[in-house]
Amino acid sequence: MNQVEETLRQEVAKLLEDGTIDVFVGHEAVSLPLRTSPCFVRSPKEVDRLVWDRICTRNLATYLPQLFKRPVGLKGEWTPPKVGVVAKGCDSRSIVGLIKEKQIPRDRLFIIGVGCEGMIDRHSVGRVLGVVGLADAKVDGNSVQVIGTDGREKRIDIADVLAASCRECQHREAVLSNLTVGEAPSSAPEVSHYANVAGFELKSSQERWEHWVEELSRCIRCYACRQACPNCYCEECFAEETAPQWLGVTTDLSDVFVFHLGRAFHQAGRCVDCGACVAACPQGIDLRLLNQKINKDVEELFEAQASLSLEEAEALSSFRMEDDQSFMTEP
Amino acid sequence: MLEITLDKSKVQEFLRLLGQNRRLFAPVKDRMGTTFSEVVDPSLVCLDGLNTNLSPKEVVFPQWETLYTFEEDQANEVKLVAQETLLFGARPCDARALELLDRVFTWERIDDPYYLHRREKTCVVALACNTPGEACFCSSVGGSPVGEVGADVLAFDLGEQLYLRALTERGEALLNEASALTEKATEEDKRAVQQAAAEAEKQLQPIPIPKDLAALKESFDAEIWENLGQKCLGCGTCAYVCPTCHCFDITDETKKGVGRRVRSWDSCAFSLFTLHGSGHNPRITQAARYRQRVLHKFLYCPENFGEAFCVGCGRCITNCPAGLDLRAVLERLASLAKVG
Amino acid sequence: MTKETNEKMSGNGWEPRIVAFLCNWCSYAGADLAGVSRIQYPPNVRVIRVPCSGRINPLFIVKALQAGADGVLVSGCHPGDCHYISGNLYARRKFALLKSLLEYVGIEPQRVHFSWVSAAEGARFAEILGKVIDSVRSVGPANRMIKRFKEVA
Amino acid sequence: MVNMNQTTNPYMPYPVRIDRITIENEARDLKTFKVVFLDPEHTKAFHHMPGQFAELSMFGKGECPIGIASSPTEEGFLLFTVKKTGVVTGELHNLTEGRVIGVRAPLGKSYPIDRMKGKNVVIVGGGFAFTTLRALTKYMIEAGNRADYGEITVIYGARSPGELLYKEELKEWEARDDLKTYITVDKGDENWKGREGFVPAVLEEVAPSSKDALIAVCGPPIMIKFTLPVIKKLGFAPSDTILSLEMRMKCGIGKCGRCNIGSKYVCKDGPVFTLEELDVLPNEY
Repeated sequence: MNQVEETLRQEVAKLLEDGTIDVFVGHEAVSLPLRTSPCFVRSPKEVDRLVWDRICTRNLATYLPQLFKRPVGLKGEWTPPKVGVVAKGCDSRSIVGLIKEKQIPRDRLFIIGVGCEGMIDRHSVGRVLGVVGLADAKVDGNSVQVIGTDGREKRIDIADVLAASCRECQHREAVLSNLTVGEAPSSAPEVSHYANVAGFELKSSQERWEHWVEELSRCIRCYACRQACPNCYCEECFAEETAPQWLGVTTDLSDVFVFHLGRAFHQAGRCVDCGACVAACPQGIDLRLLNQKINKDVEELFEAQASLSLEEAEALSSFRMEDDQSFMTEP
Repeated sequence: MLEITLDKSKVQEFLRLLGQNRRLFAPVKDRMGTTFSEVVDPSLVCLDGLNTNLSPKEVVFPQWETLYTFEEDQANEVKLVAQETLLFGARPCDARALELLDRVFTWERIDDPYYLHRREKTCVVALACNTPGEACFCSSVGGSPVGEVGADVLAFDLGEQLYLRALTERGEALLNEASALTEKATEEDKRAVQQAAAEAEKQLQPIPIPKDLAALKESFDAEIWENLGQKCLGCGTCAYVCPTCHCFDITDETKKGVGRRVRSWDSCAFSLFTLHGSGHNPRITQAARYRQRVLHKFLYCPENFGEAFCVGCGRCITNCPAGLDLRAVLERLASLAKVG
Repeated sequence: MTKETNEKMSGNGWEPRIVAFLCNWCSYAGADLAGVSRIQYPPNVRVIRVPCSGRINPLFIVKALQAGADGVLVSGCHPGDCHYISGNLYARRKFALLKSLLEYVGIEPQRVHFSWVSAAEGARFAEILGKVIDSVRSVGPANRMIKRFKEVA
Repeated sequence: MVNMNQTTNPYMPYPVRIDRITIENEARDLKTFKVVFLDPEHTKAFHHMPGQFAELSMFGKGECPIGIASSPTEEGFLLFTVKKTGVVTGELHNLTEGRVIGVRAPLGKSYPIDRMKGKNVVIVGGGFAFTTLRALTKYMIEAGNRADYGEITVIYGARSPGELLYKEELKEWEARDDLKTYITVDKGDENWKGREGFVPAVLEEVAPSSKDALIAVCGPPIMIKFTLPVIKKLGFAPSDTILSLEMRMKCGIGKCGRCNIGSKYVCKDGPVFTLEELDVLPNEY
């Protein structure tokens, strides 16, 4: 057990014991290697379920709004629970966004911030293994020892299988927390910010179109990207509205385009590049390439990044008189 | 029945020959490992992977299809003409899944013409597994890594060559078409196959499966659904990668009075799946929706079809973005049954 | 090239179809003024009146393109003139991002236009519309992202 | 010869023409559509029983499951009473007489007509869910069928007088001496001279005998909830208590997996169930 994990468990036990929180949302190990599942700890006895390692890729903010919804069918008085959560930089930014959008109440949240050196992307590990499955794996310092279903062992440098969003991450510590655990992460981003987008912008219109045709042809409309995204909490998504019906429900390429453009645009100025959509996609579609384009534009045009503080207005809920309008026809 | 061997160096030629007058679906390399794809160039076929990322159910039950078209008030039937199709290299779990799907689409003598017209033209060559994949549990749910159900031909990878055994007349006819490329299987080959089969079955660790239907019924109000529902994100990944999930939606698409009625995969995990026009939703919580998926497979289907609708391919486990493991759920249900 | 595109491209028959979202208070009135002042402007445009440029859901634009529009024009009040004070200024941010995103996924930038036209600028409306049509014409009939019903001829 | 009960493609609807539209209530969100098959062969071949339903098809909008309100004894047409709720029913309400729509029917199981023979029958309906109960009543009181059944009691209620379906027909029924008809409204208006009170209360007051009797109930969930205890008190066995359920449906033929309650599919095993059958199903409807 690493130091952070140990401290985290101790702190959570204390918080549950003294009634600061009713439930703690963290990560727990599952049977498959290099995977975790969200975990809801309600008693100090359960804190040993909590894990902290380079595999806690999930953005836990996604799981918070449901806890503050009145249980279905419950009659009479109801007080929302006091909720604790462990937050990496990205989780904390999503939490800030959700608080600002009034999906979760700040005063019922206890955030334990943890510095993050970047998380392992299971798809990248899969790509190293090729057509072979992952039978077992063990994180060991800065590398991970994997065994394929063919029985072969391999040592992989974690730096080579980091989630793409982690490589570019500029906010490795929680931007909002009640308590921090562990040391501040040392490393700076290893890939320059928006490198992927900048490269893609250089392609021709035809090439870009063809890229997205190929990429979005993979989509199976399972909505894992949407469901895993902390920002996608709409009761009814535009993709499923029937009056008006914005788009068809099939994998007709045109509809898939409208879905992903619509979803990306709903994230405009709100996306914190946590990579949850990419991690969730069973088809390995690089949705970041879409979201990061908007993020890049937001930063360049409006000098803003999403959800860095509770006070600042988000890019699309504010304006300046002198905002750029060079994109307009005869401005 | 016919038993033959095919030198691995001739697999491409074999597929090219058989693919001349058929559509050929086989696993190809993909960024997610392997995936089934319609193959024009057999050199792309990759038989080294275990379970493909998506199941081959799409070959007979596509993600979406047009039921019929319409112009104003007039409906026009779509001609159902399927081409002969060869599904090559499906694992035994996937082949077995097709047999389960057959039952739904012919249930109570109501035949689904869209499914059947493809299925009837599909010849399945299953490829037995020598080693289990990362989340495989076929033998625990009535299947086998070397199972024959649903397949027309069962193949074994014997290293230098493929051994192929016809299981149906259609399978035998298929193999006969390529007889110029194959050899009759020797006694030695057959012994090797037996050994491989025994070896493969031995490698699979059995997991507890709740089989007591009365006890499963009791689990309806158990606490575990609440806990699982809290983790479940409510996406359709598990259903869409599942080889036996078959729920679908029917929707209309139209432009200026001309359009089509289509059916497309749907998932019981979606919150709108059972939403009534009145606003009432019988499965209002994610817990209820997750329970529906598990109990549909392990309780309702056994009641209706005599068998669980799970072939143990593990795709829902490896693909679940919430990290939910069906095996763990089944284990807990089985232990509940014991206690109960 | 699809059959539809072929037909559109053949000869001089093709005329771009433009969907214009015009705000009620300025640009729609501007278009109206162009009409009553007998200022000629091309007939390629289908006008949809909206209360404010801030009302325009970016999906409207995406949907117009999906439905087969060759070009889209969005027009609202000049900055400072919004009937709702700042609807157009919020909209401007959205449009800047949307135009860039559409271009990024391979929709030709010549198809999507944003402009400011006041109620008094009938001539300007006609002039902008002319420019928009020329711009759309330069990239030909739209063929990306359009929903087609294959089974329906 | 077209066999309507075993079509080659169960997803293809039959074209029908809307012959007459009756507005049932003041809010104008309940309309009864009388439809006739375009093809006389279809009219001849069509056979249904009370309790079965149809998928009504509006091309471009979709399909919706609607109970057949006409009795098989009413030949040459079908009746559907539809409340305007969503996209499809909204479109249907916009249509005028003469327009053509699609119908897939008959779907599902009917009321247990055979078991009702020789028995007394109690019919309890609420609101606009009275449609298939109307079909059942109409069927039983038909001259050729009436002798097959014992006493028939109909209890039907709605929120207000204006919300009662089939007002003219109810008057005829009340005038008949071979049928006991009790019409009630939650709250009357100045012109209402009839009964006031909720359906369960009226049922308790009328107290039809459960001896040699079956009871068929259809209504909004809240009415069902308060009616079932009364039915129990009156001594009706769960196997003699018949309910008709609603569920979101798509295919209507047991394929699409949407309308199941446990292992039963409302579209093909229902929509009519006995309470005995429902008692062993999960409470998920």
